[in-house]
Amino acid sequence: MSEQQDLFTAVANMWKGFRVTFRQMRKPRVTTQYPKEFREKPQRFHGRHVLNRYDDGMEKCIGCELCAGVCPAKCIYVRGADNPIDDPVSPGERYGYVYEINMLRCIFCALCVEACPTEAITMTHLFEMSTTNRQDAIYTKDELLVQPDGTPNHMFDEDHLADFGELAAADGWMRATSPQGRADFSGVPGWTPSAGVGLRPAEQGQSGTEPEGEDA
Amino acid sequence: MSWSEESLQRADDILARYPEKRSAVMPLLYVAMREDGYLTDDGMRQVAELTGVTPAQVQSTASFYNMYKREPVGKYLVSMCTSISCFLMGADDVLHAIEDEAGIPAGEADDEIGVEHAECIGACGGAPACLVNYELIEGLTPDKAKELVAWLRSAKPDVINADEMQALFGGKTSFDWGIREERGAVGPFPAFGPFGTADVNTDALEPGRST
Amino acid sequence: MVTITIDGTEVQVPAGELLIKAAEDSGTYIPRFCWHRRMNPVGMCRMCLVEVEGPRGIMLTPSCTMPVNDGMVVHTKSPTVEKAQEGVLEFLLLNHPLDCPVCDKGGECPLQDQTLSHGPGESRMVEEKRHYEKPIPISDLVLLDRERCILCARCVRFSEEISGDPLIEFMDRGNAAEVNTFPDEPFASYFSGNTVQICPVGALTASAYRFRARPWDLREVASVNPLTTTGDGVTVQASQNEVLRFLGVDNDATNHGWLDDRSRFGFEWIASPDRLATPLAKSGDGHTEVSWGEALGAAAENLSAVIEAHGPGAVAAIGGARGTNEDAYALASFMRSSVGSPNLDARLDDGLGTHLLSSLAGKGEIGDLETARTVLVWAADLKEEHPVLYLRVRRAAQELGATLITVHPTATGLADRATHTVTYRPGEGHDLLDRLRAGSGDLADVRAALDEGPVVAIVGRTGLAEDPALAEAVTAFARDLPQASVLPVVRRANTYGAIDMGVAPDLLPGRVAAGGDAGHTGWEKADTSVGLDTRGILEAAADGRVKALLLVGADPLRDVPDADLAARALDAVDVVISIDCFLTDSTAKADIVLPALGFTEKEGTVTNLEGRVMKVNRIVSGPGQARADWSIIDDLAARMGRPLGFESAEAISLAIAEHAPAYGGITWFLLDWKERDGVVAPRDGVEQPLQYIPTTSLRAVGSGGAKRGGFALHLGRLLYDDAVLTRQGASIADLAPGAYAVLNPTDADRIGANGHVEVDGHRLPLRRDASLAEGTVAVPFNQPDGPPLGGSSHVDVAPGAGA
Amino acid sequence: MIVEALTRRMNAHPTDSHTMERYLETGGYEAARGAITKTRDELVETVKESGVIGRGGAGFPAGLKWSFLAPARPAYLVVNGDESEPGTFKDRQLLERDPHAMVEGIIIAAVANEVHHAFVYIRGEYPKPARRVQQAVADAYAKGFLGKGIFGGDYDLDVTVHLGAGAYICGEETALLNSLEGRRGEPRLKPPYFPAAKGLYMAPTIVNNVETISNLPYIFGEGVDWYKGLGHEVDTGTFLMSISGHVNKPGNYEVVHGITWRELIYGVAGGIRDGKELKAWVPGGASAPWFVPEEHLDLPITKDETGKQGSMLGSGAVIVMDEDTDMVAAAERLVRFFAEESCGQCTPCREGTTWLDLILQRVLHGGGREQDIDLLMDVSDNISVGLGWPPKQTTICPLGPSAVSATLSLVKHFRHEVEEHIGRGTPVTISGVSS
Repeated sequence: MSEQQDLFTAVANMWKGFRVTFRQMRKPRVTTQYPKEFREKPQRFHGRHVLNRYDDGMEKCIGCELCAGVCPAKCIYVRGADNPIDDPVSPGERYGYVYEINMLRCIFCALCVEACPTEAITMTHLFEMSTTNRQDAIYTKDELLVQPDGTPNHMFDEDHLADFGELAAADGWMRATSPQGRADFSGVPGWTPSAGVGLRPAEQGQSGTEPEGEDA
Repeated sequence: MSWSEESLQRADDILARYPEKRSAVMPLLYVAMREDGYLTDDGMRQVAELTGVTPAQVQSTASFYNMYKREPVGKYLVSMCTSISCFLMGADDVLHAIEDEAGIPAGEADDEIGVEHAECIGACGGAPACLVNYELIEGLTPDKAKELVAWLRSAKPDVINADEMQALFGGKTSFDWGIREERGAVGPFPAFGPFGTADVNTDALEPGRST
Repeated sequence: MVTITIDGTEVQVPAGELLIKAAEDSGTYIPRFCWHRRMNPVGMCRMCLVEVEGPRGIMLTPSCTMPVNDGMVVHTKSPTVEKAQEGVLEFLLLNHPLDCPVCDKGGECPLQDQTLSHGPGESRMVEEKRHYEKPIPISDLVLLDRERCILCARCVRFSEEISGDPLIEFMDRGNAAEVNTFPDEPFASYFSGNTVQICPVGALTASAYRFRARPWDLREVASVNPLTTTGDGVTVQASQNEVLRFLGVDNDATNHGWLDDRSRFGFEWIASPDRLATPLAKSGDGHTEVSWGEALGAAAENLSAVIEAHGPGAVAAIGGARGTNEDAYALASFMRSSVGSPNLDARLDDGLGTHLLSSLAGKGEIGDLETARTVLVWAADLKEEHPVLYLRVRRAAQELGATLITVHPTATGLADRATHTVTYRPGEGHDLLDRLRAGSGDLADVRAALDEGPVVAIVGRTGLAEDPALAEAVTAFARDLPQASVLPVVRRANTYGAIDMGVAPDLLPGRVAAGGDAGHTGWEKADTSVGLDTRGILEAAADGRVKALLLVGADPLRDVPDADLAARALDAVDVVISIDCFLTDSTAKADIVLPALGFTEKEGTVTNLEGRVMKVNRIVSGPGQARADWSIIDDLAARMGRPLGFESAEAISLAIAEHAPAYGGITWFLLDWKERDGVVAPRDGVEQPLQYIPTTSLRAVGSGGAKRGGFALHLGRLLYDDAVLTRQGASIADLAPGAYAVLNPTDADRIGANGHVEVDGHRLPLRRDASLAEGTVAVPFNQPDGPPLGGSSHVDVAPGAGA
Repeated sequence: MIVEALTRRMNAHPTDSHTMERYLETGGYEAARGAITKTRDELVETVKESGVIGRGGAGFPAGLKWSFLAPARPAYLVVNGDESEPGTFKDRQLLERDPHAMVEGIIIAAVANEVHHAFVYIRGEYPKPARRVQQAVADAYAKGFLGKGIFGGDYDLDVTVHLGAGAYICGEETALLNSLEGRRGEPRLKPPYFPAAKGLYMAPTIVNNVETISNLPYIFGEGVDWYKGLGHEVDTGTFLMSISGHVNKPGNYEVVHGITWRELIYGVAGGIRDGKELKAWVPGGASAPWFVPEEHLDLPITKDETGKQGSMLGSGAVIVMDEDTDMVAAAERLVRFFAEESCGQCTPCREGTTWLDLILQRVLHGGGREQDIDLLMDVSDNISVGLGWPPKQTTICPLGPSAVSATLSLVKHFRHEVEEHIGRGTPVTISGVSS
């Protein structure tokens, strides 16, 4: 093998190694002036959780602990309780009495969202969750539960950071995931807590069409 | 909670007919219905006491059978058969006629009359047929059925007699009857020896009983 | 044994066994809902269909009703079977609500599991499901959700076949059928919790566990029911360091999977906010919290001072039955070695002789009931005091056809199954025994039945006012019956273990008689003489002979029948040191209170009424600074300068295996890994030093109490009473019926009583029971606001004022 | 082809055939008087020889049934008068018009089986027949035919008349025994509760149909040869057949087996009313698969031939439907009967029959879907595994598996009608089908 060949090989290898670098050099710079500017996040971005409500203000969470059971990081703690008959918190017999997520442990896998039988827990685009102590990283039910108008709580340290306008487009995907996980079944309630209660139409289907009732 | 002397006497007679006390539950339930007009909780408790089982067991048995009515069914219970043979011969129209005339949907009752649809009552040859207090009328038509209900409301017979009703409102029968009978039912339960009609003297029956 | 072929594999199974059981025992699980191995088959759910090759070709047959025949060829996974299973599940799910997320059974539900493994993918039903009112409480402890019921009849059969309280039944017919109770007649069975456990869906749920946890966040550990002496196997389940549920374990030797409701729901005392969490020292009328060092130092100082001033015999200990055998061994070592006093007793003047209880020659086992032809029960009402033993006796009489004879002052819970119900007036038991022995008069039939062996005799005191010598005499009589097997019974849990460990005035650990010349190995420096029993201790304390009293999980003011004597004793002694979980009436009088760990908070062994040693395990940590009894006692001994040197409970268990002869070879390892159902001491090849043979000549040696009035007193216990562990369980605390007096209707009419009577001046509601002998009054012991009648055998009864 | 054996007395004496006087006058109780002098073996042998088969529906030889009775005593005899199958009303006629024949039959059966206590279980909707039977029993006691030392001998026999309370399932013999014990009328598991071994009060028990028992006085009175001479070579004796529906002359007819369906429907029953065409008929009670004219009209009526054609004679109830009948409505009515009368023990029967009814109702009311026919067939298959006839019994009693007959017949013979209903897609009224 000659020296020339060696040199050629070396240059070629160098070119190979710098190929990515050179390619990037030709592209425009994309530095975003975060937090002054926000970048649009992908639709299926996994941000922090919220606990949703029905239109009438009832909580969707029934305290079933399926999210806690499925959580690979064991960061969710739920306790159910008997729904007060005169002032029910959620439809049916049971509601989530305690609901806590330790955001330090959460790996944002969204298995809790998949497991939820009532679409009570969904994920948002909110990701700014810095806290100054560990205790504050445990989000309680009060903090997770959406406001009566359906928007997430303004956490004290999110307020000046989060882009709330973005949320409307964000969690729709998860909310539309029907209980059975199949678009065909959107609109078919996955469970009926008791006669008449909770038998309300589910959210608009994944396919974007209106629920069609029993035709399945 | 306590029954009349007469009913307790009937209960004793009934208990004597069976080798085991629990067997008397069914006839005693009829006595309880006769006592109160329908099967009350107290009636079931009394039957439980007499037969030595728990009230839950008595209710379990009672609720299995259609003829123990745990709600008031009026003085006259009209049971219209809507099973296949009667259905083929137009029983549904007759039932609607009864409901219209009585002003009560099937399955409900007022103080006087209760209306229900019944499964086959064994009168298929004389279909459509119905029972009033379990006394049979065969060969009904919607019009005749209306007359029947009107008659029950106006005449208020103390004893429901099958022959009388058949003559007034009935038509074709399953087989020739010929044999007339004076006895009849006094309430919405079958008129049978130990617990039914007032005019059957049970003492005269079975004089030589060994049990 | 016969050979059958299941799915192509030949297996050997017992002849005549039901196919479903034979298959399961040989490794093939056939899905089922209605079949339960402790109950008769009904063949209702049709889930267990299998194909059986027979002379008429292959038949689809329910395996729960099909006994095995030699050469039977069975297919449990053929396409036909799978189609049938799928069909059945689809039918079951037609009307089953899909509220699994809120259902307490969700996650451990056979219907869920089998739907996943055998069911159809989706429903084809578009019609509306059947709806009923959501859970209706059918008793204080059980809720019924009829929508979820799949009509397997397990609860109905349990109440009819096993517990004998047919209060829950099928109602209506066909598609409208449901289980329910009679209106206003709650499912008030002592055993209702079992129906919750065996319900294959969430139709029956327990109010104590309702929405408390989901199965996947429970941890569990095997243990033994701490509230009875039958040694019922339980699984203790806990979440977040809190015990949430007891489940019965099918222990073939003892409970067959059943538990009574007091045991099942009584665990709530463990997490009671009233639990003692720090040591307390008396200060004025109350107590102040102190450190362990201060408390133990003060206790050691007080005890040492008493020993110095009055000698070791002035120290006495009562209790020890509530802990483990290891705790009891530590207590016995402490009293006899460190203190040097033989005055200790685990009984609370409510039981039988220690020799009879622990060392009876030829003592039987509960399992003997399975083969008994005659069962004699001359003891307290088993349903009230030994609920699981009651179920076993009931099974012997009802399912196995044994002749059952009950002897008791009244008809007992077994009356409906008893062939002979013998009642007698309290105090006349010895005469009755003489007549029974002779078989005279109307007892000829009973005597004849007793001559049909094998006989199992369950013997105990029928009530707390009865002469304890009667049980000795009955035992002596019963031992001579053909192929007899005698079980002496007392109620308080682990009394047997504590006595076996030497917490008794006349026994040393391992069933060695005290006072003998043979020194107990390892105990050479101990006082091995015979000391005072509980009554003797209390009397001595009241007289000033005993100056220091150590109460170990004992509340003499409530538990000793003669409450007056206990009160005088506690007032008279100089020093009271209490090791307890709660501040009870007696503990409140203690100078030093040391908080103890309870069951589920410590490891150890316990001994049941047969002498079966079983392992209990720890699952929660216990409140605050509470410590195990043995550790407290060990520390106390060290501070008194007489150390015992116990390092752990397991170390004590090894000491027991070494120094307690009858417990030779019984180690934790053995119980944890080899003998999960426990092992009866002594093991084969191990000698039991004391073989007690009772004699009938004992007569009127002791007395149940003083004769103070004209009515003989029957002082029986009820399942639910005012004992501290019952009182502290939220679910069962209110179930104690309260005190009342029972009279024969003739007596009631004679004295003109109506509504209420006055018993020794205490006004009590009157109940009438024709099975009670004339001239007798029955009052339940230790009920809330109950009268202190324990010191008497006869009382005065007068009509109560007002209606 | 109408014959008079069982019915001759009632036909000859239309107003008083039920009285003791008339019964004695026409030779009554002579057979029983003779029977009590014979041994058990002789009596059972005679019944076996006569070839009389049970008239309750299953068609099991009565003599064979008797010979299976376990030797333990006491034993009981139960007469099954819980006639509730739609289309059946033959027992009502026997009970009402000739109760003494049954009482005499009871005496013979009791003596033959060493029974001292017999029960007559009559359905609750039959108070009048029950009164007649009670009167007959009382008269028999008065004459010394029942009670202590019957016919002056030393044989004791008691008879208790028991009234049901409205449950078709009590016609199943073990359900009837449960009912007689004061329990829910739920069929028992077989094995182990075969009545002949563990029946009433767990004692050996004979359960026979009213008609079977009523045959006995004739067999013993007129002789086995006379009896066998009456009937068809295999199905001996005469049979009461109940014909109802769209025929000109509905009613009970005593016939011998072997005549054809055409003879029965067009001859005996007078043909279809208003000259309409025959569309289908149910040959043997509600649980029997339907027959249609083009295939079955000229077949002989025998147990074997009907069985070969995939149906059964059962209790002998023939329900005739003419050309105007809405077959979906008819099938729904039959299915509804089983859904309402299911005892609720076995899952497939309890849930399945109700579901079938709901589906059929939906189809009738215009909510049918294309897949519903397949669904009906598959649900039926899940209730009656394999859909064969006789059905493979995978449930405790045959009620569930036989409840699907109507659905199967509907889909087999009248699939186009179901499709029409589905295709219509709008609600239709289900009343007025007879117009």
